[in-house]
Amino acid sequence: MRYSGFRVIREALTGHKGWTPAWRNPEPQPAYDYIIVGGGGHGLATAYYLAKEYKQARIALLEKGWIGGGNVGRNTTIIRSNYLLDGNEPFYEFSLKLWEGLEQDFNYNAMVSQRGILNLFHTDAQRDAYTRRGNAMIMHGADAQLLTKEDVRALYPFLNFDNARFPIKGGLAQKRGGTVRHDAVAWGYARGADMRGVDIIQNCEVTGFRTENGKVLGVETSRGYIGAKKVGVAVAGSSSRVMDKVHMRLPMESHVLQAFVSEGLKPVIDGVMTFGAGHFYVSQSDKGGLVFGGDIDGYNSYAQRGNLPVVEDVCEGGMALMPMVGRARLLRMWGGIMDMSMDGSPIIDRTGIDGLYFNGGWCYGGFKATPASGFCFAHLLATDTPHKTATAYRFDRFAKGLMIDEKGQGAQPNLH
Amino acid sequence: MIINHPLLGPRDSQEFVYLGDAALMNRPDGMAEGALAAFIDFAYLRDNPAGLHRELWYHEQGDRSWLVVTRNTVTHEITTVELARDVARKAGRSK
Amino acid sequence: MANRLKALTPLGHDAPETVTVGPLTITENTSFAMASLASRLGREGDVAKAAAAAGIPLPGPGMSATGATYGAIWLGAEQWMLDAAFATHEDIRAALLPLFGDAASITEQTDAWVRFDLTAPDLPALFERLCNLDTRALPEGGTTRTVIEHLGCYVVKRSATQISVIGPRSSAGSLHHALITGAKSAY
Amino acid sequence: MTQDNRISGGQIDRSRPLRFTFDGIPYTGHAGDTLASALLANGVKLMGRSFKYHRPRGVISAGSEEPNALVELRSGARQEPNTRATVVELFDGLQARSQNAWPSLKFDALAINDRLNTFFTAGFYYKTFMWPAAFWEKVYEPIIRRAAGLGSLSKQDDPDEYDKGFLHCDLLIIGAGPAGLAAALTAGRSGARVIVADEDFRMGGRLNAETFELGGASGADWAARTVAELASMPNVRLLPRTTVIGAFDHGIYGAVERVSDHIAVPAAGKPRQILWRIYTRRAILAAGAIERPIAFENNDRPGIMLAGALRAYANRWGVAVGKRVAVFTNNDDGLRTASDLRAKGISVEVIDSRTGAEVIDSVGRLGVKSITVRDAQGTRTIAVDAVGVSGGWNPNLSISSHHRGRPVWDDAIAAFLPAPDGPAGLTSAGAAAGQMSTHAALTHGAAQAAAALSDLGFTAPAADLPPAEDAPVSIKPLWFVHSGKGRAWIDQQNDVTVKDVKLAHQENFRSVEHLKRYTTLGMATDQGKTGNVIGLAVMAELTGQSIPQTGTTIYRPPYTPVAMGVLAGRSSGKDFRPTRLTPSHKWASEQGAVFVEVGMWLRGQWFPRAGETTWRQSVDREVLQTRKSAGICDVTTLGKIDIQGTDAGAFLDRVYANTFSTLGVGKVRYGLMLREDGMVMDDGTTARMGQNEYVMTTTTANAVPVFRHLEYCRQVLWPDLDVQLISTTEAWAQYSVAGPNARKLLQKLVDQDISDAAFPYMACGEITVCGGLRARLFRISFSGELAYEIAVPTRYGDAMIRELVAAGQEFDAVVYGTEALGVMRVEKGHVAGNELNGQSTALNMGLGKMVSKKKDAIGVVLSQREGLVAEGGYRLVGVKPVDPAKPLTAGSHFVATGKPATAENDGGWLTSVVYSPHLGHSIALGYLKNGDTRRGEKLRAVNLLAGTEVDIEIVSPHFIDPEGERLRG
Repeated sequence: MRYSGFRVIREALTGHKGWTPAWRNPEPQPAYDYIIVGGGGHGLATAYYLAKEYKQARIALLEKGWIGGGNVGRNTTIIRSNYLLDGNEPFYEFSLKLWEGLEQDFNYNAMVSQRGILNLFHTDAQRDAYTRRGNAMIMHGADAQLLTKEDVRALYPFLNFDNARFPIKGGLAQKRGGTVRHDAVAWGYARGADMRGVDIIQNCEVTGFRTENGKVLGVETSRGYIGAKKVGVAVAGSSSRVMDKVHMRLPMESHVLQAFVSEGLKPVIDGVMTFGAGHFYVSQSDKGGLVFGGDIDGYNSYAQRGNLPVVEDVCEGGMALMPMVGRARLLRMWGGIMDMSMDGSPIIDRTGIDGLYFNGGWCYGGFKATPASGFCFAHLLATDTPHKTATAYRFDRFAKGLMIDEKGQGAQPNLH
Repeated sequence: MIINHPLLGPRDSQEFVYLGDAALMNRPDGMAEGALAAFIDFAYLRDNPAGLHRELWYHEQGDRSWLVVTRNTVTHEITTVELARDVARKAGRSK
Repeated sequence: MANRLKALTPLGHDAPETVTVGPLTITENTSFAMASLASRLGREGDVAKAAAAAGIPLPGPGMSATGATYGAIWLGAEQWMLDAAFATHEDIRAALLPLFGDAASITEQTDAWVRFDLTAPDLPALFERLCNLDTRALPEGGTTRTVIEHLGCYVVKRSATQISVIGPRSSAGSLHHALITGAKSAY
Repeated sequence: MTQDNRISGGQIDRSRPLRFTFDGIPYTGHAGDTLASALLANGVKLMGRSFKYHRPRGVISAGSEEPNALVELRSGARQEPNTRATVVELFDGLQARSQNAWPSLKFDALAINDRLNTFFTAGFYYKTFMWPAAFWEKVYEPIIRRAAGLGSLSKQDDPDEYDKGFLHCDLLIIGAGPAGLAAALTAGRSGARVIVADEDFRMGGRLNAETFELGGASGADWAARTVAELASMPNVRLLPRTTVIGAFDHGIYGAVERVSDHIAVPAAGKPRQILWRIYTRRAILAAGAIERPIAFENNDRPGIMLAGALRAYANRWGVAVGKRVAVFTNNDDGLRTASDLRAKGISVEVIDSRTGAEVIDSVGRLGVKSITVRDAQGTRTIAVDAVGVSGGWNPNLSISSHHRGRPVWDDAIAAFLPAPDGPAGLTSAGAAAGQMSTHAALTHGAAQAAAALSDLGFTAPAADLPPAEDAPVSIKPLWFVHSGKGRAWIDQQNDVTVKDVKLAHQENFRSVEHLKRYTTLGMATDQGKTGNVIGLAVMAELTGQSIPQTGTTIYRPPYTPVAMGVLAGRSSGKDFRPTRLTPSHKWASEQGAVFVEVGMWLRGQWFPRAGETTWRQSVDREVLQTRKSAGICDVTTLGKIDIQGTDAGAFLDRVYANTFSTLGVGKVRYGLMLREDGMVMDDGTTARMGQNEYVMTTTTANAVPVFRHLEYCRQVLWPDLDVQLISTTEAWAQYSVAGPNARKLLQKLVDQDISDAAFPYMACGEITVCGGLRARLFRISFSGELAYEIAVPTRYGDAMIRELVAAGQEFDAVVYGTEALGVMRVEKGHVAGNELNGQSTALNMGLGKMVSKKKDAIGVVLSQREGLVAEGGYRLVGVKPVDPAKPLTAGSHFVATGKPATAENDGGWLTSVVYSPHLGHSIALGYLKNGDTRRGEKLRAVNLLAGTEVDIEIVSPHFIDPEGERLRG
């Protein structure tokens, strides 16, 4: 079924009887050409692009719970391509371009909203680093602007300009950055994949991999064995758990990242903003909630919940940046499990097992990467070669000393 | 979270800085054969278990001791806390 | 010390400052010299002997103690902060070195810290707003380092009505401000 | 206006009238009122509009679960959006306004949405607004955003203060209703440290809202007496107006005490609210139960409310919401409302679904006027002005599921009970645990407290609890009324109706999480406290499963929304973080120095003199005069670590890439510290003050991480090295004295001979100054000049800067700030923060030769990986503009002449740029691919952000005195 304004009107006038399921609930087949493990944003996007762009068939996506229940359903919805390093920027710019055409592509309004992202700076050194980054972005075909303090004031007059411990000196802006209705991304990809024949199988947990002579044969699941020619794993925070089933140790740790939303408020913040002297970033959703977050809790965790110190740290940042939010109320907080890699950058690569592919290490930046991650993983699965924007995302980069360390923090995941 | 410091008793985890897996104490010998491969494994690969995890915490705002904390990464329950120096010695680390 | 220079207190004045907020008195105390004492590896016994001979108390974890000349705070494993009257022990390290010889590492710390002595009938009412330390349950002499307004500070419970806060000297002003605003809120 | 709906009784103080306004209209209430009860007393039923359809709404509850009656409270900078009228304690002068309505609450233009509701079903927006593509952001979304949100922020700085604190107890009791009070009595008498927190300003919970007696006294009186007894116990702390917002790990609970929200303005120095972190050994959740409605068509009209709320307003606040009331119930508790109201002379008609009767519709745009009832006799209309609805009570289990434990279903009360796998140490008591009668709540509260105390080793005496009603729960579940085509609301604030759930089911959004996200059920400010279970029940019926099979609803913190201000506490404005002042700060302030934030430090950035109008004039003067004669700079902020022990030298050999054990006593060496991954972590000088005694300096930024790293190396990696560490950063005031006259200047103050022979380059030692003051002297240079750093005890730092300045007068010495410091270090080619970016190796910095491969030091092995030592990597270079008049900009990228500025041609970037007054043009350091082989090459420095590019030449990074003659002078 194609969605459109006309369809909405027609259904409204006929009692909404014609709407069909957004995706089917098929029973698993005995075997597929491709199995995608993980029904989060990246897995769903992979299945979608595998079917749509790479014209592959006999694809199943296995999800242990309900689709979209991982980080695509619990993030702060930001999209941007304001990366510094050569290994990253082309990929994230590719992702941003995919976002820009996504809704027409998968016929679902995910509310891609390019209202701009602004990274504030408070020191000359930060300004220099942002200048380097902004130039790198433009050289890679992205957009960037360096704003003065007065430019920032014109945009957001209510920020703390006059009583700040760390005064705002300006910001790096990317106008094409913005936000997307996160759940809708999962549903749009799911619906698009389903329409192209992908079997989305929920409540189907992969419990093991069957291999023979270093080649994958299929997966053991809570709903029985399913054969596959190729298996792609895209399970984010569960990466180490899943890959442990083939005794692979990964260059990553799982950490909890909390995110927050306030009660609904009349519009005050148009775009996305990050504080440069503390851990706080914020945007305002179309429903009016301030959606904000900060740093990860900092310890290994699979608990999908965090603790108060980070909540307080984030709100301290919020108050330091915009003292008006003292009287806004935090409505809800949640935690997601981040696959924090050793250099803060992801991996989309083959594994030591033939036919088994891995996608992970997204840290807390996986949401914005969703389209390109799916596209590039589909490319790898279908062609056995890395997509041209994802050539750096290899396992062996650590052995070779080719880390992609945007923050320069080294092999300590909780600092990325 | 509360870490039951072996010397100071229960202390809030806010006073601590987290490093990671306690395997980080098993630093290879940099002068040995095959040091490069050993260091790559040491520095970059992690078990990252969902369950019991032995990990290094530093009491930065307290007595500046490094601790080995055994904590469940699913429930956050902490079962053992030891001074890292004692653990390291037991593991054969010396000079 | 013989020289022509004038010292400033941590708060930046010629003389220590005293502030009263309701029932609370906050006094900047500059009358102590301080040095850290750390036992050299394997010399713990020698350090204990030397300390005992000199009448220097070496309290256990989480505690402080006062002797005739020297007081001590436990800092960490085999490490203490010793103090003595500034008037008589301005060069405290020089005084300590002969006592411990090569059994200990001794480092002057007098000027690394600001010490505020707080006196009030109900100090826990203030400290529960300052730090995560159960000052009601803390015994007399109980001492620990903890965080007050983002600053690592030693809190020394000298009696039910007197607690010292020893914080980083460069942030003396910020710490003082935190104590005063906390007191205005609590009392 | 008069309080027409006020009736007798209740716990309000009629001797204390309070004036307030709602939408500008003045009213009066009484002390003890909430804003909701006072408005209802004044006959005001219409209090708000719903989110999507802008339906007129009134209050439905008497507590924090309220979804509808949200107002903007107060005015000006204290304006407080989305405040639930049901929990606002009335004070004199209170101002409240309705929100989400324009032009007025009674006539709201966007109520047009309600007429168009058939188009605005769940998820409709996902299916449309896609064409043309550009229209989403330009047309559709702006319209949607304008309509979004509920109340508004003032856009002014919050003027109030907030506190945070820590409390410690053996037992925390959450809720002071019958179960909580019984638990508190039991625990209080055992001697345990007890905290009782209740969100209400009057403790007692439902006891304040009911008419039944406890041992002959009214519930409210018993509660008041019990609270008084608890207050007299020194081991019990009562926290009224305090909401426990969440259960965190290891028995830590967050709670918000509203200290000043019940007065117009907080008293001077007092906070508006306090965030308490409560450290508990055990906790009891005694938060009672929350009534849920039954969904029927048009069940959202003002005047239709929860039956328990209706009688709470009558019993506690003396307010008759209506004069002709209907009660629609599926359980016995609803009948209590009928009997209580009838006892107050109000006419009540009961529609008990257990007899087959149902309310199927209502009428009344701004307030209910009539309901339609269907029973065995057929359908009839009853004129009413208020309706109480009871669909049963849900244990208020929110906090028990904060650790993601799954609540379990109990058929007996047709509701979920707290999860057995809730937060460790937390148990539930009373109605929160499904013990619904007053008697059960009292005895269960006491028993749960006794059990918790026994775990902790306390002996709890048996509580003397009064006899109380013990009626069984009699309920026959009815979740929603099956009737015509109209809408029956489940989530009133977000306008989620039974139809929406049906559509979600039809489109396969059947898992609870999909249902919630697709329809927005339970996502409003009330987090679905009254509606979630009904939504589940509708989905259960559609899927043919039971409610627990369909799913459970778990809650996340906070229990109710929390002001962000209180979560920040005092860490806002200038107090966001502490400030560290250098020893020369007082003197510098007197000079009118310009300060800059460097981490927590404030450092002098430059020191303007009379007549200087731009910062460059001051900085150029400071640089030139230092190089010409002498300059003084406060460098106290550099980290200083005292390292002692017989293995101190060996230790330094392992933490530095270069060798230190060979350093002679009285000498200083520059050290390069690597991270284990081979990148440069920090640099600085380390001085050997004695055989077993070193003083390490770190960069200002890395003082803390380096100390932590050294402790890690000492305790974890090499536990048997004899090394002791302590920071001395704050103990010494340290000044750099640089320039050709530095020695002459210092010799005036230093008591010993510091001639080149006596104190050569890279010497260090203990000296005295100014007639005997102990000090340390280091002959090191960051500027490239003949230079020293002199350290005195910090208390003399102020005097020392004055001495240095005075001694410098004859040389026209200057004091220079961080800007001049930066200029001189770039001129000299020293790396600093912008080069020490965590992404660079020693090789990148041109310091590869310092990395000794003869010993096992941190980072050496991994620094030799192929990708890090390959040809073509970044190397530090110096940069100068071909045209000296052209300024350079840090962050510009190197691009070959004639090539477009694209990623393929990106050769690296300018890390640090300064204007060199010595050379008379901009100079820069940069990382350039293959830079060590490209000296003399001409390139462009491109800054696309500014649209500028400058032709540059690659030169040595040592712009001044490359042979180091000056510093050895």
